[in-house]
Amino acid sequence: MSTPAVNFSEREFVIVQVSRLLEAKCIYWVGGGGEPLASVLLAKRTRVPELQYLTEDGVVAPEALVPFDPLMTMVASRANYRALQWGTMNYAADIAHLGYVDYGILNTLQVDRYGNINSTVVGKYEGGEGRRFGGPGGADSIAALAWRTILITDQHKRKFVEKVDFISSPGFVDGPGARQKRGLAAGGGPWRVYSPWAMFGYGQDCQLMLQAVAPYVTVDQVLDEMSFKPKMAKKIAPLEPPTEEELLILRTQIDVGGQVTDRGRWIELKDGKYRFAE
Amino acid sequence: MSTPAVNFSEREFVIVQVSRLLEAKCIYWVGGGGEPLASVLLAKRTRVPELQYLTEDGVVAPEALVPFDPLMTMVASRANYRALQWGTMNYAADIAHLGYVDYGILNTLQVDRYGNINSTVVGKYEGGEGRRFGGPGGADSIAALAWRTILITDQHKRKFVEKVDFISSPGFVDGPGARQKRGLAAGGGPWRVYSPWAMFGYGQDCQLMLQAVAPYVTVDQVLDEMSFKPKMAKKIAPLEPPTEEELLILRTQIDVGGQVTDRGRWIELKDGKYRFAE
Amino acid sequence: MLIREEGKGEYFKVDPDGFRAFVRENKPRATVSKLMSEREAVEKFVRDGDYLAYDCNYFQRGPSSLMREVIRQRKKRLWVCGKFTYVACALLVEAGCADRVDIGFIGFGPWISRAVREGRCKFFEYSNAIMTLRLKAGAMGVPFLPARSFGATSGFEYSGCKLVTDPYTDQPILLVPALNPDVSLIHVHQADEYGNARVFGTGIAHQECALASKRVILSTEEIISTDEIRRDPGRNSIPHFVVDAVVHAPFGAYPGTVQGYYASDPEGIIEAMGAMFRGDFRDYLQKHVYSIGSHAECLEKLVGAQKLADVRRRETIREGYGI
Amino acid sequence: MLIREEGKGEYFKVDPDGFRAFVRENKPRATVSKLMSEREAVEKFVRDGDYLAYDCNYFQRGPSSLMREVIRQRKKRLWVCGKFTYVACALLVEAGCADRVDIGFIGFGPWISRAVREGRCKFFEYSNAIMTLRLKAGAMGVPFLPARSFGATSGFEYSGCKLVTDPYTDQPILLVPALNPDVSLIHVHQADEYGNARVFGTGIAHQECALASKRVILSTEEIISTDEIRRDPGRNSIPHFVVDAVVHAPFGAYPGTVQGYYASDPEGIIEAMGAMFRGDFRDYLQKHVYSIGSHAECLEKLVGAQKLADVRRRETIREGYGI
Repeated sequence: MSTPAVNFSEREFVIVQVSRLLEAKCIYWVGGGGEPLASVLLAKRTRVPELQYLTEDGVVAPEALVPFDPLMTMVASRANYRALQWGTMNYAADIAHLGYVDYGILNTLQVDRYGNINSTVVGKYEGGEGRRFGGPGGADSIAALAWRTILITDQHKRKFVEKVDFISSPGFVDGPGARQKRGLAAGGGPWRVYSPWAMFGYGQDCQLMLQAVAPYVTVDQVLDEMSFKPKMAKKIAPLEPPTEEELLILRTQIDVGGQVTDRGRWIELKDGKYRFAE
Repeated sequence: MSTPAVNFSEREFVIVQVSRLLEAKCIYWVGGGGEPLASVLLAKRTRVPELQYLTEDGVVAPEALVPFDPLMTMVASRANYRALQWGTMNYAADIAHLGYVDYGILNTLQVDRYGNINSTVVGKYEGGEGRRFGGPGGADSIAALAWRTILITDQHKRKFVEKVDFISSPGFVDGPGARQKRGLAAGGGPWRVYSPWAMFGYGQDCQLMLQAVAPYVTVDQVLDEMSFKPKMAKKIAPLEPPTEEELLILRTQIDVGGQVTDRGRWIELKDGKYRFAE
Repeated sequence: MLIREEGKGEYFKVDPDGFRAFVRENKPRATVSKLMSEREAVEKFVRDGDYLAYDCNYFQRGPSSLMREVIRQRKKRLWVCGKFTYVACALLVEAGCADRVDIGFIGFGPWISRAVREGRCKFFEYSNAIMTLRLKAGAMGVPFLPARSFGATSGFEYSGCKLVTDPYTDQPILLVPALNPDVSLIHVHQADEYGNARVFGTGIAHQECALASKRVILSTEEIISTDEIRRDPGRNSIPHFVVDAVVHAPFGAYPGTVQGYYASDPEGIIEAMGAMFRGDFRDYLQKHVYSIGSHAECLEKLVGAQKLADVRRRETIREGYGI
Repeated sequence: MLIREEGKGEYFKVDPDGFRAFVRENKPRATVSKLMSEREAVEKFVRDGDYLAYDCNYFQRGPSSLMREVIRQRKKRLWVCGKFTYVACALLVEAGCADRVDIGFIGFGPWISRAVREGRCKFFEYSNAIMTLRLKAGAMGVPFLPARSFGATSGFEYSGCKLVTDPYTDQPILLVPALNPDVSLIHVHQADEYGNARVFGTGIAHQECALASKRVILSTEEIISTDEIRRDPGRNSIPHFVVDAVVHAPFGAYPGTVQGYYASDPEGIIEAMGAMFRGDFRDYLQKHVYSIGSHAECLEKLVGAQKLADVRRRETIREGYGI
């Protein structure tokens, strides 16, 4: 029942990785759409049907009817189907303030050594010279209020930077204790960063630490696609490839149109090894 | 259609007076039961069926089914029947904070020269020596947040005092400007005090002013039942007696068991004059 | 934002981080059945010395059967949130269960002054809406909320409120301390076995109370399926993960009313109010609490099928109550 | 309660007393019919220079037809509450209607940097939940609310928030300034002619937005009777007295969805998103706004009966939407 896949995209890989972390005994606050929501929906359809999540519009533990129409991941009937409760954005924030959100799952434009998230501007903020993006959306609340955050991004030098150009949503800011000094609750903060090539955690010093890599890249390749050198775990583990079963569900039930997964490079299993397809 | 009544109680008199003030173009926040609610219900059944009021449990503009079971003036189906909205206590407070409550209608144990309301203790607060009552309930919010308050109490020396033993709900505190210094909104404050014998207003100096008396008492009788001398209006007007029509509705539809009205003395019309019945 | 004045009343500790840590360690997120008897729920979740809140009151959609169970188990040193209430605080203080009460409105009578003089109970002064605002602050996970009332009262001096200078308008404004009760008792119309719950009609602060409290005991008129809960999510105001115990308690608000389900019992209300105004609850407690083992026994022996049918029959209004 | 740090962003004036005075003078309490056309509503209640908020967005139960009317009437110098939104802010800025935007999340693209460089628009930084919290403060009639997020961001520096010392815990805490928009646009499922309204499904901040705003224009899928409103008061979240105009606008959220009523139109959404990513709304505005006189004409000429039937048919879920 668990056949390693022979062909998958980078996005599919990362969605599968995150989906495997998710547990029935936790509550997740999921960023609006994209890989975070796909991970959750995949986990619900593979291992943990009872998985509970919130989104920004205050939906509590829906049994979403996939697939969705484009962008219809919130305030939409299929996304919110058969929820335990329908609330509002302030209600979702209340639940998170109270400590009920175990994990937040987010994607981002840029992340830095301390796990700070930039979704506002690449380049200089003032004067409109940088390239401007849409702002934190719900991510600031998730990053501040969930006990742990799981971040998803791509493996590129411009995405893993020493210091983000703008902190849209907080990681550990600039080190231990910094969150509380700026008014955030005790505890909480970044926990994992997933890219299609690697998985990172954080040490006691609140700094990003490489912990595992995908079977189709080397540690050096990962480090080459970072603007800074992260801390390294004592042992770098391998990430397990997706299974055919996981991909089938992802492709046929969740991301049918390929809106989320059909980006990035493709990987194939050839001669017993995973490598980028040509 | 408007026959002066020949026989009524002091309570009936005051309820009728207050009910005659009420207008369709205003929103009222009504203290929980007693004369305030009876006045509102009477106004709805006589002159202004479209009258809108709130109570503390967040009911908006109900079409209450009278009479009620004892104490069942809030969080009860007859009291809340066919409301425009069912809310909660914090919702009622929000509406009032925003300035939508034109008038609050309250009753009280004690009132003083500046319209401060005591419903907590008669006598000394500390040590339990005074006679203790139930606290402000919703009256503090009403007195602070309605644009104007209408207060109902009995005409007794111990009820009209120079300075209340305890400010449970604020009037003008100790004069112009005092409310704002203590964090209350601009404007607002006491507007009328009704007893079964008299009607008072307030001058620019925020002090109680006798404006009208009931047809069965003299100004001196009223002043005798006050612990301080109020300001006097230039002309003391007479209060009009209830009509038979008003009393019929009050007695047969609203206060059928006499729980609210069957206290105080009775007044009769004899030889063309109103006087206390023996 | 200078502090201009502060009340001198003792107040229950404001500790949003402590609440979060408690939630993280102790509140089960998984959907597990929490159905249990009122005895078990109160044994497990109400502890001596707790700050206890209840929604509504002994006469109006309140957790009356749970309150009787708290008294039956002779809980001690409770600090009670006494808002919008007639006899509940009197019962808890006179039965020796509570020794501190935050007052919004409580049913009065000779018992209060006696309790103060005898040192059996301390009272702290607020108002109904200020107490529900304190619960709202607790339910939002923040340490305080501002309000534009209460600052000009004597109660302020005996409260935990503060008057500060608003940094946005430079005007004085009141802050109320968040209230996160140790335990709350809430009676609802419908709940599933996990604690997802519905309340119909107006309310005082059921959602705030549920979210703000460390432990939550629900009693419910009806147990409904989770399937039914999921069919109309807009009706649900309490999510399962804040709830610790679900007690199936038909007529759980007796002698009070549950809007749309049954009317109050005027006799039962007059009996309780009479005891309060006389200042002597001994007979009332003996008859309604100590001589009875459970709510079911109370309904069976004291109330009887006839009266239950009667209070149901007298509640003629069904519109808007989801039935 | 010392101020530790303050954002340097300009923010819309915090003035709870001014709001109260406005309400007292200008908001009709009586139940008077407020039914009018979208043209009349926008002419009367949206003014150049206003702070404008809308609930949800152009694709999800938002007041899309009202937004097009605002653009059609070429309103100027609007300051917009840009939370949880894809194309709405881009449309308003690019059409020359808005020159300031408070950002939670807005659909991005080349238009933003261009608008900044050309001095056509200023952006102030918040997050979605911080913006809805600002509306909640406005809806509670208080000058600020505390929150435990946002303090540790760069956005804080470009916002109107302040970091103060909490007088209860002595820890740093964020304050957000209340937001009381001059006008808000809200699309609902059902309303009566006076403005008593119902929204089904999840929401962003419709109630907060309605209560917080000086003037409120509702558009509604259905006009229902006040009798129906009174039959299920627990479903009603907006009271008539906060509402100034009620516009009957079936498919008013088109090309977006209204949960339980109709699905979104993917083509219409892709058309708008495409314009945004290209950074050129001229054709879109010409076709969907300027060449069309009204929402009815838009449905008739641009959308057509076939597509309307289609989006209704594709919305297969009815459970929980009161139908």
